[in-house]
Amino acid sequence: MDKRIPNLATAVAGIPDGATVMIGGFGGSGAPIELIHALIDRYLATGSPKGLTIINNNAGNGHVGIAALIEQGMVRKMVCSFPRSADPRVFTEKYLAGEIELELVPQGTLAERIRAGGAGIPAFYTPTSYGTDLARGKPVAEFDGRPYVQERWLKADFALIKAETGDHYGNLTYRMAARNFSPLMAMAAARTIAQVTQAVAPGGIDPEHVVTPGIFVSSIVEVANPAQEEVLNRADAHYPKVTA
Amino acid sequence: MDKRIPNLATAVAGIPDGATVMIGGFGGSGAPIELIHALIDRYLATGSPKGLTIINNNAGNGHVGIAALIEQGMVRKMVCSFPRSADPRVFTEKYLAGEIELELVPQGTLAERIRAGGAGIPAFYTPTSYGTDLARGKPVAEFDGRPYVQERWLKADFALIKAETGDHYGNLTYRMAARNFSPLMAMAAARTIAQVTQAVAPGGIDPEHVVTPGIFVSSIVEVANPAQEEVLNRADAHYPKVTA
Amino acid sequence: MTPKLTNAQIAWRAAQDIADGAYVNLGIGFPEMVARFQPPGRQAIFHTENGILGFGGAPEPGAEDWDLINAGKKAVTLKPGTAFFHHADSFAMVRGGHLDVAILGAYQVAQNGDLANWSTGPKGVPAVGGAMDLVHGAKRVAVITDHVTKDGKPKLVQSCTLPLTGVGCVTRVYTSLAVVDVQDGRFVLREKLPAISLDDLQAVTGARLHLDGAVGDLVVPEL
Amino acid sequence: MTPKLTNAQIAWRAAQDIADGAYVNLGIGFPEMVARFQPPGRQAIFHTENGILGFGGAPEPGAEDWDLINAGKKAVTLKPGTAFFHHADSFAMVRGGHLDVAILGAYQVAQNGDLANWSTGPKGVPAVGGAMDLVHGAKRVAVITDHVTKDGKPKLVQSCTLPLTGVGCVTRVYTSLAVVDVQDGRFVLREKLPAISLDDLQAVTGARLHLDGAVGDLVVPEL
Repeated sequence: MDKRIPNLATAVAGIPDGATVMIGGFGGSGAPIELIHALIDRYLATGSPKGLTIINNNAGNGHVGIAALIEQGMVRKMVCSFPRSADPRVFTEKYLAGEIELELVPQGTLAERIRAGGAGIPAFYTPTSYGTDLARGKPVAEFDGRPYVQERWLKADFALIKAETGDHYGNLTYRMAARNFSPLMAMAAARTIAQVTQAVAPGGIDPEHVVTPGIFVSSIVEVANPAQEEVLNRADAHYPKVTA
Repeated sequence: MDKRIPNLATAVAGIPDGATVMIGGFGGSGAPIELIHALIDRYLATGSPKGLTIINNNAGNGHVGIAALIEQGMVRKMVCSFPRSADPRVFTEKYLAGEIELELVPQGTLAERIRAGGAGIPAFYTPTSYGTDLARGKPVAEFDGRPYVQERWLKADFALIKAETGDHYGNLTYRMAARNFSPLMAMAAARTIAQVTQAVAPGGIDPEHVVTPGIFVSSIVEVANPAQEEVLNRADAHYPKVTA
Repeated sequence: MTPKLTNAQIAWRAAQDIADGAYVNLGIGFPEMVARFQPPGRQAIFHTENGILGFGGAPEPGAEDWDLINAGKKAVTLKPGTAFFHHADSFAMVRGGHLDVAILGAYQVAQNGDLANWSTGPKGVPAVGGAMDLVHGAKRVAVITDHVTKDGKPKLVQSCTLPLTGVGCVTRVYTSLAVVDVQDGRFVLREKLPAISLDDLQAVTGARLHLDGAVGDLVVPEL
Repeated sequence: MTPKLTNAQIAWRAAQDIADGAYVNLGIGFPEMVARFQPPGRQAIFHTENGILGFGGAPEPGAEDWDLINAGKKAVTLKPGTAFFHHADSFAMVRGGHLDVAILGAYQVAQNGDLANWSTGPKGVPAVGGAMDLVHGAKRVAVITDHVTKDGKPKLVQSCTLPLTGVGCVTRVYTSLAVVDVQDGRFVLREKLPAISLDDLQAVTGARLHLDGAVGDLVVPEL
């Protein structure tokens, strides 16, 4: 029982065309940059994977990570709460040109739908979005005199997440607000691949401090000095690197 | 902002007759024995609170804690998954005599209903109990070709829980499997009272290790050497003490 | 030119209504400014959607840790008693009624409490974030806003014409001219700038302002 | 007297089907015994409803920590890699399909996979625990049981007469006489004790045993 994968290329090798992929991160924190870039490397080398559905709070920032995935044309559809961005314009342009699909979901509903997917809850009711355009077509029911909207679970074929410490069984901890959606996505994907800043032997994480128990994690790959998306974007990084 | 209460009597003073009270613990682990006994002390001194609805996985073990509450006649109704017990017989006898009401809920559904109460989800669907006696009268719906039972949230007026470390803002950690239902109950009750083995100043708990954020906790009371229910029961303890 | 409050002054006024010990979520952008004006001796605990409770203000420039940000992607700091948690727990706090106050911006607020603050129509890329969640659950949902739009149209209206964020959710509006409660489907004027007359205020308001007792003077410090 | 396996032998047989690296929940009581018979070289990770993953066996008598127990309230031990979590996360693992195997006891199993294992009828205090949750979600739901009741009645039946725990949930039954799969609404015999004839086995089984290829010999060690 050792879930370590020796390198990033191997970690993402099994993701096929058309897969639904949850990717951790909120704004610039928690994005598994190295896993995403490994996916881009594979696409540039082999033409695959493409036609992906990506689930993330945003639709990419700058020109790295998810933004770079979209720029490469690997993404067919985004599921997110806040896809608007001044930079890059690529999602905006593709969306307005009808080249990329968008499912817009309120942020708390997105989180809860993902948790529901992981917890075996096929549907739940929430007050969020009642009476708005985002509730259109969804069943509505009243409980204790208040109206609620029915929402469905959200699952994925893969989750790519970034964690701080991971043991060989896949138990994970996170770093500050980089936690965000990742523990939920780990539950909701058929296969969860975590890049960890530090891989440790079982026993290296206090059982009280485990945030994601290993049962939710398929494999871990150590990336000892991970890039931070916001830091990359402030340095105007592009992936793949723009050669001058 | 200091949620410390100086003593147990003050901590439970506000619980009225007829209140719905969630009590943490599973079997002998995690029961807030001192808080429960403070409630019994108040009842013996004042005749109140009585007519309580108690939500816990079990219906008491031995002759302390919830079992003692029931023995005193303070409980009108139990909501639990496993109320059967060889000792005490008091719940069994009162139940068979029609003197105490029982709402039997599968354990995972109980946990999820409590979480739903805390998370503002009035209803959800679960495969659990479909086609069984415990689904009787509940709405059923099919999702992706599978049948599910609709369950409602569960809330309470008060939660009484036992935590390991608590800071003055109410941030809590737990001890091993004594965690069980307590973090959920803290979310689902209008007022949550936590007895903590160690009260510390804010900053005394690593922000990464907080299990229950203080927003879910109304007050904490330090009980430095808490009794463990299983240990009490193995010593055949009774509350109040039986005088020989 | 009509006198009106600056954004900082609106934020200051809203901050005066936040009780000691309150759990508060401030919407991204303008509402974040409210945190600066907590009255002395009162301590609010701030919540951000991306999983932090009890964080502190902005760090010194250059000292940012970009894993420690708020929902507006601005760097924040740790304080003793901060807690981290994941997004589902974060929105359990929101949706489950655990926040005392949420303060948001607005395009329009209707007299029944309907709020429009996420979309100006079908153009461009729609983006909603946590706004639709925040308007449900918090015990008080307050709006801070200019009293009128940039081209002088009322933002307090009979019914919203822009896409709704939530139905009947707003309880109080702090504007550049007044403090208005939403009560039983009506706007009730609580305070107004002393320099503006009731008639002039009504003229720039899109729905009837009702009175319920005395109207206070909206007095704020120079900021 | 008909030969039959002891409980330990039934548990041993069930343990042989647990793959290396499997996540396993063992029902309280008899099923807990399965943990003792993990084949050498294979490592299963055990889950208990009350919030522990990857715990170890019983501690030395006197060394118990009663905050470290399984769902059967028996003391367990820590192992490197253990994790604690709350009850909602624990049942997310169960209901969400994250367990590879759940092994439970039974009063009755029907040929369509229905299970009755929580109530013998309306007498006494009803108690269900986590049984109704466990039968949903685990990739394989196996039952270990004596082949017949104490008074000799079949436990493998056409349809359950006792209150159901779950509908169509059981995939394999390990009994004191045989290993039987539930497949397309029928019992399919996979293994039987060499000492019992097919006719004799059918005679103590309440529903037709179908064959699908060769029937293996159910051979277990003395334990």
